[in-house]
Amino acid sequence: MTPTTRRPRWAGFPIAAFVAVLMSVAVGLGAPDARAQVGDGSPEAGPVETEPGGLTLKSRTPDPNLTSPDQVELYVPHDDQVVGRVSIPDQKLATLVQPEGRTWRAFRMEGLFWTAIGVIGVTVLGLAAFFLYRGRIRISAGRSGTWIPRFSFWERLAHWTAALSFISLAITGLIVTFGRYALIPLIGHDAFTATSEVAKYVHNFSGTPFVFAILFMLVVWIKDNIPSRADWDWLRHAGGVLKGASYHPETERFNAGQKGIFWAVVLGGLAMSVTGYLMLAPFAVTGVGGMQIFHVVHGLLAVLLTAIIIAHIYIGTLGMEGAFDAMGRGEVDENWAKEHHRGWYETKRPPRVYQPPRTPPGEVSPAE
Amino acid sequence: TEAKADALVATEEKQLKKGICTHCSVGCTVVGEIQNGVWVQQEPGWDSPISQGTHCAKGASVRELTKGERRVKYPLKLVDGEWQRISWDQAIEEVGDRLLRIRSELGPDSVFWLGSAKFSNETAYLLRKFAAFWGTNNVDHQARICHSTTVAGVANTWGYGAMTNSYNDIQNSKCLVIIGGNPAEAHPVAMQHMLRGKERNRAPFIVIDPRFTRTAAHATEYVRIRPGTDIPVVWGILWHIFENGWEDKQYIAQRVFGMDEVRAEVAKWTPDVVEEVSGAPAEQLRLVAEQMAKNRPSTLIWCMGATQKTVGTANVRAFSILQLALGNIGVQGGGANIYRGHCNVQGATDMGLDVTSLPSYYGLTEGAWKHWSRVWDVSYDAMMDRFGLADMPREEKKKLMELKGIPTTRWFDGVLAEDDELDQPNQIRGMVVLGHGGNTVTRMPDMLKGMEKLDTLVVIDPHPTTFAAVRQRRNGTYILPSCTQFETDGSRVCSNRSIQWSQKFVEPIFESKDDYTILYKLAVKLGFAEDLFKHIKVEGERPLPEDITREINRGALSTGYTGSSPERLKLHMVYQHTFDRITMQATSGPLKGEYYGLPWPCWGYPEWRHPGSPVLYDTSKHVMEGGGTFRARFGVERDGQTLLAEGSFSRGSEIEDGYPEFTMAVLKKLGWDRDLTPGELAVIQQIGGPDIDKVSWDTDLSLGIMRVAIKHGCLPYGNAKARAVAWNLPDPVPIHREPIYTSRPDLVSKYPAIENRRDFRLPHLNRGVQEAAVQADVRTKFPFVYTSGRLVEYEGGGEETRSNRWLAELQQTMFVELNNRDADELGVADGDWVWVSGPEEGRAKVKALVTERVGRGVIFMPFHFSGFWQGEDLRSAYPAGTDPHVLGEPANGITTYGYDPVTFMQETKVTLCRVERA
Amino acid sequence: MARMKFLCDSERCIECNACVTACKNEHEVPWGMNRRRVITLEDGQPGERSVSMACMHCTEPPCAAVCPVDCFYQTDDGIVLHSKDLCIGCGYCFYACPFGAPQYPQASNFGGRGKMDKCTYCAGGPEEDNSEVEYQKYGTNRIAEGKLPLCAEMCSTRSLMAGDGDVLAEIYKERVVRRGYGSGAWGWSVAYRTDQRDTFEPGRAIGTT
Amino acid sequence: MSEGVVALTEADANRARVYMLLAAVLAQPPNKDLLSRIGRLNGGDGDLGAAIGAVGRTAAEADADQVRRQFDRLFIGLSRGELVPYASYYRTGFLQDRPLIAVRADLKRLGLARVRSVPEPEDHIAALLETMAVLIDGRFGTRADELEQLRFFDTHLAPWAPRFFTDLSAVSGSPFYAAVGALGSLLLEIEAEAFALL
Ligand SMILES: Nc1nc2c(c(=O)[nH]1)N[C@H]1C(S)=C(S)[C@@H](COP(=O)(O)OP(=O)(O)OC[C@H]3O[C@@H](n4cnc5c(=O)[nH]c(N)nc54)[C@H](O)[C@@H]3O)O[C@H]1N2
Ligand SMILES: Nc1nc2c(c(=O)[nH]1)N[C@H]1C(S)=C(S)[C@@H](COP(=O)(O)OP(=O)(O)OC[C@H]3O[C@@H](n4cnc5c(=O)[nH]c(N)nc54)[C@H](O)[C@@H]3O)O[C@H]1N2
Ligand code: HEM
Ligand code: HEM
Ligand code: SF4
Ligand code: SF4
Ligand code: SF4
Ligand code: SF4
Ligand code: SF4
Ligand SMILES: [Mo]
Repeated sequence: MTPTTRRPRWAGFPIAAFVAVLMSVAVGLGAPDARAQVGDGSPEAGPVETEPGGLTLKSRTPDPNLTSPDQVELYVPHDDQVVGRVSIPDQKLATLVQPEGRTWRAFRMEGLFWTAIGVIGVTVLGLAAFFLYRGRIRISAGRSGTWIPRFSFWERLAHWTAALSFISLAITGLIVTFGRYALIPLIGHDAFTATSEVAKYVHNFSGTPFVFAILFMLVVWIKDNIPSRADWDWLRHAGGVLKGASYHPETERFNAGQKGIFWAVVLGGLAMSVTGYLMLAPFAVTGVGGMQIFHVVHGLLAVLLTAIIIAHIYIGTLGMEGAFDAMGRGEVDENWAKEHHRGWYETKRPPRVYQPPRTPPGEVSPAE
Repeated sequence: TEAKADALVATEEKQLKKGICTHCSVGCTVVGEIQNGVWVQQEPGWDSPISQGTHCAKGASVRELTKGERRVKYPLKLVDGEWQRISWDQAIEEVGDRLLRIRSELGPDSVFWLGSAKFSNETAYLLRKFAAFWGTNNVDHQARICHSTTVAGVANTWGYGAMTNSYNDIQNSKCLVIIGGNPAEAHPVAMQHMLRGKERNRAPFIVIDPRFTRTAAHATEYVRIRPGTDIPVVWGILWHIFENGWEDKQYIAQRVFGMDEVRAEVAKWTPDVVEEVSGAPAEQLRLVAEQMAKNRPSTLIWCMGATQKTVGTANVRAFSILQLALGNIGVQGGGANIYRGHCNVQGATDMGLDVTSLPSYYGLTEGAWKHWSRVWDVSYDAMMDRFGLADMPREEKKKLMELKGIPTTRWFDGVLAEDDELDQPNQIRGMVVLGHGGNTVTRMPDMLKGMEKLDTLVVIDPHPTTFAAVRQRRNGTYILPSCTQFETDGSRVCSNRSIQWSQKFVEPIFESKDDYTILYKLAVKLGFAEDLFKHIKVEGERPLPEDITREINRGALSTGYTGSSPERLKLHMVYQHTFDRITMQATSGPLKGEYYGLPWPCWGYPEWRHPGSPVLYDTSKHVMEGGGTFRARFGVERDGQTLLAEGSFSRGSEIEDGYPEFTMAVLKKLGWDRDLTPGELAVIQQIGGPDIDKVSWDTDLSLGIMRVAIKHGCLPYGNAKARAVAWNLPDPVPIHREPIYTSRPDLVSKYPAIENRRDFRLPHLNRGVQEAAVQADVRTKFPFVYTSGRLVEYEGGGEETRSNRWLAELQQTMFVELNNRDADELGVADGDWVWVSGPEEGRAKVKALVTERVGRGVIFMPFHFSGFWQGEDLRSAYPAGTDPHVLGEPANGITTYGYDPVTFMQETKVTLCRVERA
Repeated sequence: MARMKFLCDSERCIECNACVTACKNEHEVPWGMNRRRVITLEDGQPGERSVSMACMHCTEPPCAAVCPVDCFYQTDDGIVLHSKDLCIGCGYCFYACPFGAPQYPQASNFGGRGKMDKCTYCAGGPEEDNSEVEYQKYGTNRIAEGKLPLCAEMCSTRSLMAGDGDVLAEIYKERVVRRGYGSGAWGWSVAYRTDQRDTFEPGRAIGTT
Repeated sequence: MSEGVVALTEADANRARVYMLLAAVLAQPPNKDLLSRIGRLNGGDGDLGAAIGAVGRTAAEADADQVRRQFDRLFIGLSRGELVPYASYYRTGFLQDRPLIAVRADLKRLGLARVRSVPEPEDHIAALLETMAVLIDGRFGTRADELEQLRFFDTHLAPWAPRFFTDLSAVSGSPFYAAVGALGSLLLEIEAEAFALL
């Protein structure tokens, strides 16, 4: 009575499955048909016995006890994926019931929605609170007026490419995610379709510059982003940005926070790209289940990255005096450099004759 | 939904047309909505008692036939390998000249006329008549490769070569046995009635087939057998029936001749022997026997798994005998429900489009020719003169006139044969094909050789068939665009003998013409149009189908076509809704009491309003209510035993016992000749000349003898016993014979193929080929049993259906079904390419469909494909845009030698092959 | 008001594909788009069953729930339709649909996969009933003509049924009782039942559709 | 020529001539005589002139038998040619579909009908082009006004004929028909622009 049922193909931890998919793609591309090694396939192996026989098909034999319509089962739950055979080439359609859709829909409609609101909301609120608490982090020593080159033209170009494309990706992505609730009531269906149509184009085409930019950043900045002991120090002092902190932990070109952003952007961005591109070619490598997983990964990472980047933007603009110059003009004020990237500053600053004694690091921060 | 908006173009007038699906013998009604000559929509034909609005994929797609862009639209001629458009006049001139040249040089028998089961009765009849006027019996159609063995088998058993009951009547069955048929794919709408029967009666549903088919999926009992062992299986079932005394003893005593000889043969087939030979589990066959015996009436359904065999006729005979033993023939819910093939294979067979007969099974005897000469109003001598070479003596001509022609299964042997192999003046050099595919006969490699050697090939078809795409030919080939049945009108007979009149939906597209017109034009060119259409009105160039029907009604007495008329048939289509959906009898309206489509025999003149015969040989009804008895065709006694029924007769018969068929002599003996009117007597005298006693009911064109017999409640064809022993057949009692290429060579010595013989103008070498195969140990090199058959979406050679994008989309690759374990052993996965090679040179590259449908050691291939040849994709050989959507290897590239001795039916269902990874 | 549903009696379905072809014919659905298809479970084995599947016109349809542009609507008869003018071809409805009903003309997502197409229950779309535009976008509107879906009307064995859900359920139950076996109405619990745990409750949290 | 009240302008007469030229060579392969007459066309100024010139040139270079073979290959084929020049086919993928119903309805309204000996349905490109010519120059009676022309053009040609001519202009192996295709494309473009001004 039970129909063909199979365990959901993508049961288990989504990310694990996602990795498995990636692996299988690789194998599929490179490895020869694994079956080639099985058996010698020789048709000369000798005569095969024809094998007749008989079957009594119980499932189609009347049940004499069934007498009343009330006994008829109408709603038979099919919890698992049900897969059969279709004669048409589209093998996706061989799936009769796809229960994963349920989970996915829950994710899409509730999970992603609330995660996005939650994570992004918490981030924004957190930043706001932080701003209220800490205010703008000033260059404690004030501006020195001396500019120290920090990012080359190419680095800035890559960054801004990434930045712009990311923002457009995020906004367009958010339009697709939230537009139905946020925009349709405002602008109506037709206008929103037009908007999201554009959003989709923009989203689909912004991905590529984004990928190139982060690949570039990966190449030029990777050496500065290898975790080191200094990061530990920086982390212990929470980056020295808490209110009243005057102590600026020892850092290299990038501090641990920035390294975090870098890796988040690079790794997250690549994951976004992979999943994104796979969504651009639906079903090229996997079925509905796999597509759902890509979508989930893409959506969640999008939320996470958006939150991270919001924080990043905050620090790069409002949150810290002098930071924007690094990406804006490519140069930073010497004092800013000293305060925030001392280790790096040491390698960059003009040679000095005299080096003043170093204040030993104090556990207690004296009030200003 | 209050204001109903119609889906059609609002401003234009809408016409509703009713026609019949052109694909299979179920005969589903197609309703077309036509606007401005365009078939815009297809609606369900709710009123049809047969299909009740339903279709299968093919029927649901027929609108495409008039709209698809891949049809032949203009007459074409092959010039140095390139198709050139020519005008109709040029085409007819050139074709005619070429045929006339062959005729004068080599004789009329050197042209082979191949007709179709897809066109109307009227076309089939006209083509048969046409061939007679051309002067040959080399005229055939698909029934040869389809149900010829059924016709031979059942006609030799009880009289008529037809399905006894109807699809609808299966709803009355208490037990359904399907052997060698897969109606779920081949007759899907019949499954409607079968499943209803199964459900209503909680009837056992038994499928006996080497494959677990879509039909088997609905079975309660599925018996898997080794292909080609049906006789052992049926004898095995009968063994249990006799063993347990389940047979209907009274029925046998009254209505069956020679059952004891069958008992003797059956006794040899003990359960263990049956299991050893066929693989059918002994216990299961006992169960099948018991279910059949205890749930009567049980119906037996068969199709190509039984007929397309070197033992086809014997199979059919065995099945018939099983039903006779159980008393299931001539009763509602019982019967031999033989599912015919094409949409008009029954009708075309009835019309004698066949190498062995004139219309209505009169045969080729002098009497038959004289009868039809009278109907055609031409002199017998003039007809005879048309045969043979001009300078032949009369006797030679007469001999050819009465000699069975070369059948379509072997036309290429007629091309390739040496002079001394052939019983006709010369080899075949010209071939005219109307509505027949080229990839559907076995031994395609040989077929291609024959094709190459033909001087002239004319294809008259709505689609460019495989014949037209053969690369071996570069000249001397013509395609004349015929239209489909939706662009002309006429009647067609479905499996249950109901005759349905199909309307013209739209005008023939482009320059296509209907077959009537084409045959007329050709007849004019060939010089016998005047005689051919003597009593058929020709409007412009189009002979009126109604007039052809009337001629059929006049001449086809033996099958009782006399009672139907175009008017009656058309009325049936109009009043479809008044017929009961199980009995098929009209319950109200002007046709009250008649059976749908006047299933033949429908006696007398139309004015008699005979209702048609829903169930053949049904003694529970009066002859005027469609009742019947077994037909007395084989004399009155044999070996001192009577062949006439004993104590059994149809209701209301004044003779309460068996009686022979009615002739003047019989009438006189009964004193009933007094009932003849002077007018009738005059006709009889004219026909009989000096010896009027010999005038029989079926040659009496006055219908007087028939009328008198029926007046006394008797069947004009007599009341006899069915024959369990048919002494005129090679195997009077069916015996098992191993397939030519058998997977059990060890059984050959015990069950050898039939001895070499000659027939149909050719040698017949089953025994020789089988012995050679055993000696060469073919079985070791070709370890798989090969069988072939149908897919629901495609039809026949597939040229129409593979060009139909709605259907083609559903089956895009040719495949071979391969059992999971065999596939594992070969290292083949589902979807892999494999080579399938046959023992006689052919091979095919196809995709493996790994499945449990087939048992181990058996493979199955659908035969609807072409366009690949021995591994090569010929798509590029088609002119751009003309290739059917889907191409694939023809299954008949692999099939091998083997013919039924009675009809030369081809063996498509059992041979050997090898499967290798490609 | 009738609640239109489909019921495929898998004990009757013989995979004849009439339903599929009827749909193609009626709406001239292009090659590669399968508003309906037939799936055979346990092919070639004793439990073999075929089921004809198209859009089930779910109660609280998941496709509608996930559509980012909210282009679905449900008629009073419960028929789930959508506007091709609004659709942006994102493909989400296919991911969400438990039955794989939505179809797309293109495989790629650059510029979208084209307007989604699916079974309309032969009820057309938002345009004027049986206008030329409606026909071109959605096929004929048989419902407006007072007819039922052609796929069900032409089903060879009356396996596929369309019409008011209660009536279908009754016919089905009667059949099962008469013949003594049946494996349930395929997809019903997933598509229609609202009081079971495996029911979709789209947009519960957000409260739309 | 027209008996209409308004005299036929030279411009309109020329439009009609181009339509007729296209119709003539698309309805059936031009015979020797027609081909040589076309071969003498040299077009004149402007894009249209150049396109006509190209047709003339390719016609002069071709011989009638060749062109017939090309025509057969392009439009006749075995079961179809490389191109299927029917409105229904281009618009629905099938021959004889709804667009043909509409064409027939309009022809009926306009009092026009297919000659019995022509086997092709009325939505053949040549038939539609010829109808345009008839509407413009009124050779079968009163001329149709521009709105009527526009209506016919918009409902029966505009939705598909440009695509057809683009396909035709891209065919290989027939310079003549490729040039015909280019001319057709251009004509329709010009017409569409002109109608847009109405
Ligand atoms: N879709 C579709 N329908 C059709 C047609 C078509 O081409 N396509 N053609 C029509 C025509 S012309 C015909 S004749 C009918 C044919 O209709 P069917 O005869 O029902 O169809 P087949 O598939 O040829 O064969 C039926 C079965 O015979 C089985 N078989 C093979 N060998 C043996 C054997 O030795 N013994 C037994 N018992 N069974 C065996 C096969 O496994 C197969 O399942 O269908 C008609 N209907
Ligand atoms: N291996 C293998 N081979 C087989 C079989 C098998 O089971 N296995 N089955 C056999 C059987 S049973 C059969 S019946 C044959 C079927 O084989 P064919 O009869 O050769 O196949 P069809 O494709 O049905 O051919 C019918 C042709 O008629 C044309 N046609 C349709 N309507 C008309 C009309 O009105 N007029 C004219 N002039 N033409 C028309 C169609 O376009 C088509 O080309 O195949 C046989 N071959
Ligand atoms: C308007 C928005 C943005 C501003 C104002 C901004 C500003 C900055 C600044 C000032 C720096 C240099 C910090 C330093 O000197 O160390 C920087 C670095 C960087 N930015 Fe941005 N940024 C923006 C958006 C983005 C976005 C969208 C991304 C990624 C997708 C991104 C990725 C990075 C990375 C990887 C670095 C180097 C590591 C780091 O310094 O954190 N930025 N950004
Ligand atoms: C290479 C990079 C990327 C590619 C190719 C890509 C592609 C896609 C695609 C194909 C979709 C499906 C939706 C649609 O069709 O419109 C999508 C959705 C989305 N993407 Fe991206 N994307 C990329 C990067 C990003 C990034 C960096 C973000 C960042 C925030 C992002 C956020 C989203 C969001 C929020 C959605 C919507 C999810 C939903 O509605 O459920 N994407 N993306
Ligand atoms: S092919 Fe046979 S079963 Fe199918 S619709 Fe046609 S007549 Fe009916
Ligand atoms: S979820 Fe799928 S089946 Fe349900 S209404 Fe939407 S498209 Fe149809
Ligand atoms: S594909 Fe269209 S209908 Fe489906 S969810 Fe996306 S926008 Fe909505
Ligand atoms: S209801 Fe209409 S649109 Fe839906 S599958 Fe059936 S025929 Fe197609
Ligand atoms: S038409 Fe009916 S029997 Fe045939 S496949 Fe469809 S649902 Fe099944
Ligand atoms: Mo057949």
